[in-house]
Amino acid sequence: MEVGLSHYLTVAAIIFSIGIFGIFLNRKNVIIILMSIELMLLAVNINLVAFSTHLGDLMGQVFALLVLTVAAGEAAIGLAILVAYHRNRGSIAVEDINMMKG
Amino acid sequence: MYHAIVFLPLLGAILAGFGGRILGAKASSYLTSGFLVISAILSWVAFFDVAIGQKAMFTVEVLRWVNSGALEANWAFRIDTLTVVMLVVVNTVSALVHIYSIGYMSHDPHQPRFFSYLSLFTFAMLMLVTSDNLLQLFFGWEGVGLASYLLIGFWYKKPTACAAAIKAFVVNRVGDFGFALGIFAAFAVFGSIGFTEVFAKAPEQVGKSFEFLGMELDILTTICLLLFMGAMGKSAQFLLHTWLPDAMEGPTPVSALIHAATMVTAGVFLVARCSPLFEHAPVALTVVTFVGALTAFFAATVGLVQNDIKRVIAYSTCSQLGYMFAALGLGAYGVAIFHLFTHAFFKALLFLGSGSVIHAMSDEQDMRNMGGLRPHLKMTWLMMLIGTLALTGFPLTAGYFSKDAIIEVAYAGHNAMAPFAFWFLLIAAFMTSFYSWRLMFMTFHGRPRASSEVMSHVHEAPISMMGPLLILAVGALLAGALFKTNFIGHDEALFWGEALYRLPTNKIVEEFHNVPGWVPLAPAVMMAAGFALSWLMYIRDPSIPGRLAQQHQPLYQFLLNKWYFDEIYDFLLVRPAMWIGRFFWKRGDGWLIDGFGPDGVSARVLDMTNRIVRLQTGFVYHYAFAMLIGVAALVTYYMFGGAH
Amino acid sequence: MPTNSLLTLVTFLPLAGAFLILFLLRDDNETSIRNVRYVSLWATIFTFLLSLLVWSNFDPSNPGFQMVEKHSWLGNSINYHVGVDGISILFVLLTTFLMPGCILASWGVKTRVKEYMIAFLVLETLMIGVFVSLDLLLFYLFFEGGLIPMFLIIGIWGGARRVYASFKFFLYTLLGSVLMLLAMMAMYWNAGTTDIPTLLAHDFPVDLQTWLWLAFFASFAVKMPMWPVHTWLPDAHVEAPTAGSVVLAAILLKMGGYGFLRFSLPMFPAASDYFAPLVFGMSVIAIVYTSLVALMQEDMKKLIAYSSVAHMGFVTMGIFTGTVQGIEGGIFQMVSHGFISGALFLCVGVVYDRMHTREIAAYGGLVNRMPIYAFTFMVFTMANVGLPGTSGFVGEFLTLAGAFKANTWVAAFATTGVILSAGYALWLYRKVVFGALEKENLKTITDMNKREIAILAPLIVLTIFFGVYPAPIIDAMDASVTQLIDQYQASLAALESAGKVAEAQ
Amino acid sequence: MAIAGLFFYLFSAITVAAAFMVIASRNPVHSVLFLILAFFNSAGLFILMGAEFLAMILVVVYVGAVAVLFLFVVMMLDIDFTELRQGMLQYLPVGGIIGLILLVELIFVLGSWALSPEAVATIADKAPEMANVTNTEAIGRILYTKYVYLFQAAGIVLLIAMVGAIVLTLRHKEGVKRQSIPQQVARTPATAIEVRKVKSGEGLS
Repeated sequence: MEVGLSHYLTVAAIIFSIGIFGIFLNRKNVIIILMSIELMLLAVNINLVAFSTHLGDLMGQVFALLVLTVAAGEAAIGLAILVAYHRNRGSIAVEDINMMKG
Repeated sequence: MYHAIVFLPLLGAILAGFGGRILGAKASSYLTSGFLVISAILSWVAFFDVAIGQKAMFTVEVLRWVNSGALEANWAFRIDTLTVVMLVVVNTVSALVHIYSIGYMSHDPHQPRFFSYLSLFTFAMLMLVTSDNLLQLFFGWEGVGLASYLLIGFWYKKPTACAAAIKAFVVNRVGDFGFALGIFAAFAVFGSIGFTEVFAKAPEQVGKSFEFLGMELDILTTICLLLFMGAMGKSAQFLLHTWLPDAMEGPTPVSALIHAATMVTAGVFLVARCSPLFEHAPVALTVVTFVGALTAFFAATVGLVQNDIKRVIAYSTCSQLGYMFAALGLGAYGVAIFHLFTHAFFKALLFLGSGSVIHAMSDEQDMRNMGGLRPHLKMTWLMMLIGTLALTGFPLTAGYFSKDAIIEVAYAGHNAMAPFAFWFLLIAAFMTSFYSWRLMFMTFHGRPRASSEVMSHVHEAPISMMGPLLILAVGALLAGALFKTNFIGHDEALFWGEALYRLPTNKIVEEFHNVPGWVPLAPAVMMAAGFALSWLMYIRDPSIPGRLAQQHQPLYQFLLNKWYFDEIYDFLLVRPAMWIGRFFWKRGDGWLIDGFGPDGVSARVLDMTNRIVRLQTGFVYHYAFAMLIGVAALVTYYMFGGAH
Repeated sequence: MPTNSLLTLVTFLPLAGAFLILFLLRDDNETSIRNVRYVSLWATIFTFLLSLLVWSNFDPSNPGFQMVEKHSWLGNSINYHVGVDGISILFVLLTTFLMPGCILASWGVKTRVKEYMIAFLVLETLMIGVFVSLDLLLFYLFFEGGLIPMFLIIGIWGGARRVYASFKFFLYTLLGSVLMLLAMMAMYWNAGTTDIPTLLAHDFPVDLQTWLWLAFFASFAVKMPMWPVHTWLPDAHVEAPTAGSVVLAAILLKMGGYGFLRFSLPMFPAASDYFAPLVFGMSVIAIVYTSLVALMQEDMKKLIAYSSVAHMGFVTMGIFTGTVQGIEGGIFQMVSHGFISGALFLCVGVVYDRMHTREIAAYGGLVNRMPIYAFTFMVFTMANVGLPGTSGFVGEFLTLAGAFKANTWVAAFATTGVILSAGYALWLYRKVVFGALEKENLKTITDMNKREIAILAPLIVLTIFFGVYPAPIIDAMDASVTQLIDQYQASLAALESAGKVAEAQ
Repeated sequence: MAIAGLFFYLFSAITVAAAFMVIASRNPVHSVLFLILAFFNSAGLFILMGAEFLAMILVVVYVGAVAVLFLFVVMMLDIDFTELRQGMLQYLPVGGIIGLILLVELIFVLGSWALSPEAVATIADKAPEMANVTNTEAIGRILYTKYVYLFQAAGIVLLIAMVGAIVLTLRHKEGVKRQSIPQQVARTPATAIEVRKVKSGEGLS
């Protein structure tokens, strides 16, 4: 059986769904939420690369590269916030973070 | 010359008003009085030149004023017999009042202001009588209103004086409401508000009608009635008279000048001036007759029981104005103006005389506290006696010629109200005689009722006050006899020239000269009867009035309270206006407009945001959930709903 | 100096003054504040002198726009285009004339003097700009821009409830203006230009006219202000500082009337004719309603503010009669109301500066200590009442004469305003000025000082001068107004004949 | 080709399983480790698709940096993770439904998708033949020419992320001596030196 584009897309879809599921599942744990986001981005990257290969268009890969950069930045900032927050509050329980309440 | 007549008083007013502090009280009073005397002399010159010399009407242009499209109104003097008669009346009385005031106001700290106002008033009155168009007339009209307001409120520390001043102005404004509408209507119909053009076009409009306030009305009748409404306000006719008695709060010379001799007669002048319009509007003339006769009667009844010396004379003025209007309504314009002319002398005399009395009595105005003053105030008594005789129409005095002529006119008149007017005026003549003598008896005769302290201060007025009285007394005695032939004689048409207009069919002047013999006698009988009754009640048996008042308490109260007009107006107009104003303000603006407008909207916005804000829990995962649910919904939508 | 850039100079001179203050006078000490005051005073005086030059170069017999200046600005269709005609020049002069007085009246401002003066100078530029601009976008820019300084003036230097008042003012006017902006875009798409002289000659389709008219009306009616969108005015007036009230009453309100004359009437004649009864109704209600409300006020400024609404009712009524008397009367009324209401607010300011209250009940018997003030106040009270011989009368009379031709009901009801105005104005005067001086704290009050006399004396002179000899104003606008009416009547006639043709078919 | 297929299934199965374990494991440290596993396997998938450069980057950036960062943070912060896991099942149904819906929908799409004919025309950067140019070189050719601005932008994003992270986590401790150049420059003899008269025989106290 030939492995085609749709196989990759299926995998990406599954990972993406797991990512979403993870956010719901671990609503209290910010670290896992961040990891879930990473998973979703990974799924997106797989999609991009799959299409890129399938169409023979390198732009997809370039774009995936940019996504990667953003994901790295996001993780760094997210974790930095987490560290700062933990330092101030002694906890990272998301349920305590509602200072943005209107 | 005419410029000098009109503008000298203005100059005096400005100099006294602005330079009063520099000039000082004496200089400013002499200055304004001097200017007025010059004006008065020039007026007499003009009178002999134009009226006696029977010159044709001419106009003196002064300055452009309002020129907008077809509407052209310039400052200009229209000089004809009517004008010069009024000039003479106004300037003569005004000059005398100025001179009188030098003495009367000598103790007042605000003399320059007083004289400035007086001169300002004179100027406005002169603008009124010389006006060439309705607008300038209106200027003078309102100008005298302003001056009257200022002078009534001259003693601004008295709350009653301030209230009376406002009342005078506002009630006059009610009349002006009609007057202004009349001017607008005249402009809309004739395309002009100049007298010459309007009068020339008036015959074309006879019998035509136009739409006014949703009704089809006869043009000339409507315009005339609207103008007459203005006249009613200014001349204190029935329904709009309430301000005049209150206006007596002002200094007495003011009452003499404004509220007896000149300003209040402006309405009479207006109707006479617009005689070419009124002649074509018989319905309007009937109304004028009715209102005039009713006022004459009504004011006389109220005058019977008043106790304030000035109020009695004020109601008498009101009543006499009613006579004039009755005459106007019957088409006898010359007779009305003649009465205006003579009335100015004797009523000014009465007012100034009463001023002397008040001055002598240390500002006491209530007749119940007077009496027995004759030995102390011989000259004043004599002057007042002459005034009273003239007012009641004692033979050969001024009133005898003019007032009795009006009663004869009423008898001879043709319109529907003429019989009514005749009887009302006749009864009013009786009452006039009664209350005039009542005033004389209560003031000068009988026992002194004032405190001995006041009586000890009673003194005759100084010469500056007596002089004008003397001149006016001469006028009151002789003005009728001297000018009778000119004003109301058979050839009066020559005297009046084009100033007064009568339809060829209007032969009232000949007719009233040929009334049955008992008619001219009737007023004299009434006068005598009034005198007799008055003598009986106030000299012979002074207890009668009190007993009468006791027996007929409701009637007495009704008359004493002036038919309850003030109360009715207060209840019907003033309070509702206040109430509506408050209602509009609090309910309309505050509740309705703001409530549903800006305040309401902002309150709703706040409500909404307060609700929406609850969605913002502040929990990161809630936002994440919302996003993800949104993603799912969007994808679902694109798969099943859209994208086709 | 070439006359063709004169208008630009007049318009932007105050702005230059504002920049001068902004950049050169940075210190905060006493001398510097004094300099700020003098710089702004001189800036406004020079502006006034320059505007007199405009007046002398103005040819009253020419009905068109004069001293026109045009530069391309945004793209091809939107230009910097200014000019004056017989209508707008009066408002330009009114503005430049009143501004030095406003600056003088603000001499006593103590907080943030620099910013205050800058706000006023910027406001002056924007106000003049409204009247001279001949391009829709430029007009809109100036028209809306004027809101900002006024908003700040009320909101920063105002009274106790200044924030509420300034927001009310801002939101009301902005709401109307948004619709106007939409209408302007619609006009641009329809006519392909934003040039006002071109638009004046452009025939808008009748259906579109209705909507455009309504949109412009929304803006101008608020500005005017007409009933029932007037409620911002009393609040704004009450809270604004004296000079702010003066500018608001004397000039900003006139923009609405000017807008009606510049846009509604000539550009949308069919709609103006169609909606005239609506305007009449609102005007008459404004006159009677606000006069009655004014009777009941306890606050001096509020009373005068309500009377302003009533007087503006005469203006709108006159403008939409479409008669020479009505329109000329409306313009005259606006100019004279500029003097009178401005002066009345200044009069209130005089006593407010001394006693720090606007309550009518707090005064009484001022004439005993302040004769000059009593005289001044009397003159303007009488002018407010519309006494003949003051400028207030001429406008009122002409508008009413015009209204009578159009509709007798309107004229009759509007004339009752004359009675009511006498009632409230004299009542105010009596309560404040007449009577015995009984209140303790009033016993030391001083009469007007030289500065206050210098502000009010020219206003007295002009109020009486134009009441006796209104020819300079009427002559200046006559040609323009006549042309406006001719075109208005012509387009109405064309419309009617077109309608008849359509009916016949 | 069969081998490629085999590897695909291997990699994808492990990736999916590891991803699931990321969200399901009790210990966050395990989660991170599973994340690393998932990344490794997706790198393998990338290689299968011929995107070698990206695969390497994924390993270097994600595994080498991001995941380690996660690990570092998780281990550094002393957190009671059991507490955090409480109430985990509360949102399970919602999450499950949403995740499931999306998954079903995505699969749905996969079942019926087709490449539109125009898609080929929109290709921006034709990939060169593998035989001639390596994947890395091909990306480099366009990344440093056509997409140089994007490349720079990505760099700036990273820079800002770095600055941000430092700002957020840097803590100024009291009592630490620092160099202040302005103060040093502004030093004058008046502020630095004090001259005292020393009485003979006493010395400075």
